[in-house]
Amino acid sequence: MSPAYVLKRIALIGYTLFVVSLIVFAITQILPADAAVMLLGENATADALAAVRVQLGLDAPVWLQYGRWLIGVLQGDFGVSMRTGQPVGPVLVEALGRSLLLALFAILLMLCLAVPLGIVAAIRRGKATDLGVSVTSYIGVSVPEFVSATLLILVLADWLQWLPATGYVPLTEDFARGLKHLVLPVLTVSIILIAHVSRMVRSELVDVLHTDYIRAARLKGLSARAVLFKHALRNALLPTITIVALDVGYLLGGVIVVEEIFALPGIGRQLIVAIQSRDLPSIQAGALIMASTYAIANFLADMTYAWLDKRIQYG
Amino acid sequence: MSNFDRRQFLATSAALGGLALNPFNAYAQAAPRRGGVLRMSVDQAVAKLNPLLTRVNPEYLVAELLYSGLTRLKVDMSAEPDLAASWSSTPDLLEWTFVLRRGVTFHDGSACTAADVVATFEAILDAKTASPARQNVGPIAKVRAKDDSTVIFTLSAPFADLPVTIAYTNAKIVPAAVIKAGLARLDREAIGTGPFKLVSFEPERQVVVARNDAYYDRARPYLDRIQIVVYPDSTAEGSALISGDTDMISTVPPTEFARLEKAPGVKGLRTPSGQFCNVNFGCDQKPFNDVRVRQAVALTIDRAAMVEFVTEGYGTPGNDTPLNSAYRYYANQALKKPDIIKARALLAAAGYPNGLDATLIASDRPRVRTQLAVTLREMVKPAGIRINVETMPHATYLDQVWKKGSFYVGFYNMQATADAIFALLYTSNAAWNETRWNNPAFDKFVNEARGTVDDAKRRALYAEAQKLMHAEVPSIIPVFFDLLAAQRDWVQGYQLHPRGAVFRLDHVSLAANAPKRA
Amino acid sequence: MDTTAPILEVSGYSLDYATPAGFTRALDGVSLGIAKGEVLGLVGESGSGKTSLAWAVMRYLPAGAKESGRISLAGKELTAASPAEIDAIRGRRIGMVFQDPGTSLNPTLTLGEQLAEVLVRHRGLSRKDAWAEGEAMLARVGIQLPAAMMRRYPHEASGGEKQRVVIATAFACQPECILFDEPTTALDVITARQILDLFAELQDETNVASLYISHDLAVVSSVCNRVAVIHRGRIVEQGPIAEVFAAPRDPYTRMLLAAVPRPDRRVIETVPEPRADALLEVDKVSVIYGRKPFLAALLGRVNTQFTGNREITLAMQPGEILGIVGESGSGKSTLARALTGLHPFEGQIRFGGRPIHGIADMDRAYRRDVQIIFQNPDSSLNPRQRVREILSRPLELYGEPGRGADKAAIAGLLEQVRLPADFADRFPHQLSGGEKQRVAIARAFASNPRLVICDEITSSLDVSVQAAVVALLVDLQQRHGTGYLFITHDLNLVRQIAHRIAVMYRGDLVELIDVGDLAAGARHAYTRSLLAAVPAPLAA
Amino acid sequence: MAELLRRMLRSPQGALGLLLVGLMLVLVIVGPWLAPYNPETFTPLQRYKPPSLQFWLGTDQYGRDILSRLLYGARATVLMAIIASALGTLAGALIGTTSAYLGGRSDEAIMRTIDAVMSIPSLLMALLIVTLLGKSSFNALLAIGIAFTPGMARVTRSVALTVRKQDYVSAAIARGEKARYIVWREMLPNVVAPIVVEMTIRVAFAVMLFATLSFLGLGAQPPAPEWGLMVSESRRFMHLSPWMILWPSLAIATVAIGFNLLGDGLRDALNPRT
Repeated sequence: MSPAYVLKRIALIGYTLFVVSLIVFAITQILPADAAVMLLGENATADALAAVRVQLGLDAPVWLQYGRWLIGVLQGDFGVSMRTGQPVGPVLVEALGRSLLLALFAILLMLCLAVPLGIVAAIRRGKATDLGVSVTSYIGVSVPEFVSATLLILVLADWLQWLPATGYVPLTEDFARGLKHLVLPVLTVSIILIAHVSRMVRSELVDVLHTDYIRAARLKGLSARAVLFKHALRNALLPTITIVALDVGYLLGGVIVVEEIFALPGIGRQLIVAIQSRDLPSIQAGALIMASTYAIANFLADMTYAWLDKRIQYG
Repeated sequence: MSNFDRRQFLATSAALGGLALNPFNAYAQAAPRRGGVLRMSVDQAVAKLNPLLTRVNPEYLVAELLYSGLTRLKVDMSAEPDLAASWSSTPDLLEWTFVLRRGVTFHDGSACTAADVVATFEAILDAKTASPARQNVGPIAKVRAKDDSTVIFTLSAPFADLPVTIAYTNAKIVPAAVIKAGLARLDREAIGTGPFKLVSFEPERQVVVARNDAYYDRARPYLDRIQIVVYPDSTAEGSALISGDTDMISTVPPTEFARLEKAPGVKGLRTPSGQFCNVNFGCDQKPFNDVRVRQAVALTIDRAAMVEFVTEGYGTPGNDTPLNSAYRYYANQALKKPDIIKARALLAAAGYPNGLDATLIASDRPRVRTQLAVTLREMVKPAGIRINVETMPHATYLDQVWKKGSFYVGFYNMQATADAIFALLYTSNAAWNETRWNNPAFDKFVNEARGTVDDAKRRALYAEAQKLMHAEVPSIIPVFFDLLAAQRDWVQGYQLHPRGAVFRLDHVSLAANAPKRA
Repeated sequence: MDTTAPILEVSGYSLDYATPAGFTRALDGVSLGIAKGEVLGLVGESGSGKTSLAWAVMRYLPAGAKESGRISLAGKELTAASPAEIDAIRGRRIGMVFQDPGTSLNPTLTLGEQLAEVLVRHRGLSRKDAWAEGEAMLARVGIQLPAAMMRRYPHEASGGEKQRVVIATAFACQPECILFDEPTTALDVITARQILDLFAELQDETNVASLYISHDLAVVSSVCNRVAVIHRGRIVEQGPIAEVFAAPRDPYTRMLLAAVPRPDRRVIETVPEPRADALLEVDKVSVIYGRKPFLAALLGRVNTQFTGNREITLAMQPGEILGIVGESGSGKSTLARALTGLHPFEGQIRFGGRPIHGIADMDRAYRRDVQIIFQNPDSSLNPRQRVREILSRPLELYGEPGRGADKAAIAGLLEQVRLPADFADRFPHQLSGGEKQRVAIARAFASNPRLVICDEITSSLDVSVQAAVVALLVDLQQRHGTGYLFITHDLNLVRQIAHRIAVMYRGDLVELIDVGDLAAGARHAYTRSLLAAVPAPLAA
Repeated sequence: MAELLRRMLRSPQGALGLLLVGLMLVLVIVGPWLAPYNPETFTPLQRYKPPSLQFWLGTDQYGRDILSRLLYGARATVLMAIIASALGTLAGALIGTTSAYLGGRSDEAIMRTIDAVMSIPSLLMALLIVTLLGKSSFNALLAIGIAFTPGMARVTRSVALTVRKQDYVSAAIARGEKARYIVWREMLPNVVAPIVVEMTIRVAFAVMLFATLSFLGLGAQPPAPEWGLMVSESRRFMHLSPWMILWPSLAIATVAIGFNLLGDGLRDALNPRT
């Protein structure tokens, strides 16, 4: 993997964010809500509104507004929330932190469960275990988060009273309580991931097990475990890396719903609130941050892949 | 309180001023336990911290903890002293004098004097501040400080309710210095005279306040801290209370109430209130500019069923006037019964022999707006009215429909006085003239009433006003909601306030069996 | 050659695979034996069951395979052996060399690792010793810098090197028996030759009993002592090479032998009369692959360009068959693509005197006159079109209007390639490889072209089928006087059919020589090494 | 086609998928006629009823028959999802094939941009678009269609590229066929199959996205009997009557599973290796 390749990928991230910023800004520009009204509320008088518009630079031509906004963003200034009057940047970054924590736990859980499941299903292909795994995974990928979340709350929080229903406590504030509050959200988001990835691992592994080199390894008289762990897994798991990265996008989507239900003040919840209250700066910043998270995740995945996969000459 | 004259009135208020020290408390019990942390959940984010600009109940709640007004509302909707120790007015009700407590200080240590009160009210009355209080504190023409502890309000019209209206949720006193420096500062911090001080403020998550030891009342507040946590999902909010994760829920939706009541260790709180949903007609646009059409729609509604559908029974039928028994000047009139034949006739007379189509707009918050719309849609069907329900985000609604639309659902807290609600929504010069009904006769009744001290006369005038609304239906008010809340049984001294926007948490204390919280 | 008790003995062995349609017979009463130091060639066409036999010996059979008969290794009955025993035998006592080293090596493990692991497993060496031993093995199989090779990954080694590593692995534990499954098919002629030589050496040295599976009789004749001819799962004939090839008893064997291309058996007699106006003149044609440098630079790429053809110049007479030979990557096909406008080129082509400077100049007339047939009919026939549509297109384009719909015309085309008319309604996947290629040929001839470019059109076919197709081509050439640009890697074949031969090497045309002169001795070094590499044609 | 069907039925996924999806489509077509009650009429005395002979699946908060609502809702839900996916597929296919056909730098540019757009999670994308267009089932449909476009474009392109490399395309070019013929007759038929597979699987995703949008209050609006909306509405009554949330959730899951299975079944059936 040549530095040139890395540079190229980084440049691509830049381009990505540029495009996203354009889209997001365009959308927020046409949103059916007057920013000034949002800010001042229903009691604002015409002159007050006018004053605010000038103050917000809403009177300037769109491209100029975009330019100003972009420059601001580049300097890390995402503007001021129209709901709270607080600067958007720090709030969202903090929120992102919480979401990433959620995502991180979810991915860890996923890796711990999905990979073994996939392997078992693949080597027991066609057997009951395989069937069991694939049935569950089919169900897993087919239940929307808000449904699974609701059921989890109903059972684990209301009936069994094992876990707090919702709410968020920073780990720094009270670690034990913080973790307890994270369990349900993490479970909810990881279900679909686990289901999806385990299926991927299975099919990848099944394919690999059909390759000539695996046959060759067997015919060299290597033990079954050596064939599986040394020869097959490595090749089967490589593509999974990319899949996991792509799932990050899905994860971020799921996070929106999950945070809404579990009152987890992460980036997703911020976005929902921002969208509902037409808080344009927050929407713009939120979407941009989410997109960059996704872009970076994929970047890292590609890097890992390039680093692990000896075949491809990245030049 | 029949035959109520001014002397008596002044006497009472003075007395109340004295009373203020031993707290008004529903269950007369032994001295409340001091200390403890109360965790209360609210269903909406606390976006605005600036007390002059707060707009939703959770924000009012926080503002009330951090700031004080001149007066505050008791559970019976009468005014009790807050910063003002006592008050009086000239016979013509055109000039009101409020005497402030002495030695009250803001959270930053500076003294709270008449100057601050004047500055605050000037800010409120300044259109640029865009404070909802502007149209709700009464017809104040001028505010001036007679001395450090005396404020004089000069009114543009005789007004008897000033002590009550001045307790308006947004009429909180803030330091003159801050106003001069720019109110923006109050978006992030709180400098008030309230019973609590701001500790932390995270709009989407929680607001934490701690006891203000410099509070003018030595006894209150009892709690060390209050954590106000945001739960956007009501089901989850309920579960949190049941699991003991929270101590109180500020507002419980009817659908959750039954479950919470059943839960062990949880007490459901319920109080009848003047809070209502109204279906507003644009009285200046076809087809609803024709009174017969409005009456027809009103006649299709089975109000008892509506109470069931919309409030799960936790409510009372409305009669198309904003007043119900919770209001002092409520005039009881025959409850409208559904009468489809008559409705059809009226429609035909109005030129809609085969019914009409209309789009009813309901914002998505609170949800009950949509519920009402959907229910109405079904109820008007037999009369040949085909309603298409259109829901939209609250923000869009405020921007595009509210005060402009011709057929949409509104939602209002109970106001402190009849005048307040009339002047807020239905008079020609109403702050939020939703219906553009602009009925001179109605205006006349209301205006006359606000300048009348004689209770009987006043009651009569308001009765006339209500009769008029009942007949002309500028907006349909099919149900009033009982306010619902819930608390763990270790929470003491909390009384659900019918106003909906008033909480008085400084009266709340925690029993010994309450969970210890950091 | 000593004829002690055979190391590997298969007797009365039959094998059936389970398919949704029931059992299908793969092997039928196969009996053969291989003695120490002996090399038995197993010859058969695709689907004859030769590989099945290899799997059976390796005890690598799919679930539900039904077998009967015996397979024994030095008296040890394999069909009865337990999985554990099999694991101990595989790689230890029976080695195997696979067809394509490209796919039989794990891309994510170093070559050394894949060699050493066998030594660790079967000879209980420590990793360190195994590694050292591995290096020695690599040195033995003729790899320069074995230490470096050990550390390389498959994609970093050439096909020949990889196959050497695979062979080293097979011999690593000095097995008593080794199965070679078409070990040179995937390799270029010269590399193949070297591998074959290596095989011969090791064979003599280790005296291992080898089963050499191949479809190439020439190869078999050059490396084996005895040969067994397998057809539809049956061994139809078996015996010493000399006997079987000299006096085949079984008709199938005879047919096979007849089909093997032999330079001394010309299939084409006519010689194009040299005319002034050549049919095709290629003048300094170069083809460059890869994107333009500046964009590459922009994207931080090293210059990704490489030259497919470098200033190729040649001319063809009408009705001439010009053979083009060269190993893969020598630029044969690139030239074909350039000539058919599939890839832009620099330089000039003159066709029937008309100059053509680029794809733009390839007008309708040129398209009609120059047709191409591709190597693999599976991909050159659209799987979702019936033969009728496939054949009707050129008629539509170049016949008189409406002929595309003309049943008779299509039947005629099919008849021309000796296919029944009712094939018109079939889809490609309903045809055999040979039949598909015939359809492709029919399509090419539909527009009565003057030049047909045959790009390795027989290399994916079995010998017998290949012979038939070649015969067909010759026949068509006689009939239409079409000129062929006959691209192939099979020197024997091209010497059979072509008038002149162009030898290409790494994008250059190194030599253009008359077939007759080839025997006399080629001038260019590469041509000579090529000739040397080709397994000696069967003795008549 | 018959061949394909046979292959599908051979694999358990294919068979089950066909069954479920077939069933759903039947409901979509005849659902309203099967419904025992009017899905909109309120019955004040029949609210929150558990399943009974009278109301097989019980009634909801307004005393509406849940079964009838599900039957009517099938259209709103399944059809919408299918149309949305089809929309996205069509747009994506267009962009993808164009990009593949143009090749070179324009291809590079298009694909980079597609990647960029894809970095906005589809749910977020849909959210933004719906908020922009205003909330309604139709807009949700558009939103999902748009959100799917980039992904489909990617798939189509890669498929188109592999087909483009096939010799029969080369043959056509060498034969001097017009671009139109090559794209329509030679390439498209071979591109369609894998895209159909992808689309089928997307339908499952679309169903869930729809439900999620409705749940967030941005999809179908009451009193529509759209399943996702039913779930989100009944969440509030979860404790009064679990049935209300159970049935629509099940319905959504079933459809999603059905299309997932069908998609995989199709893939296997179209893939010669298996």
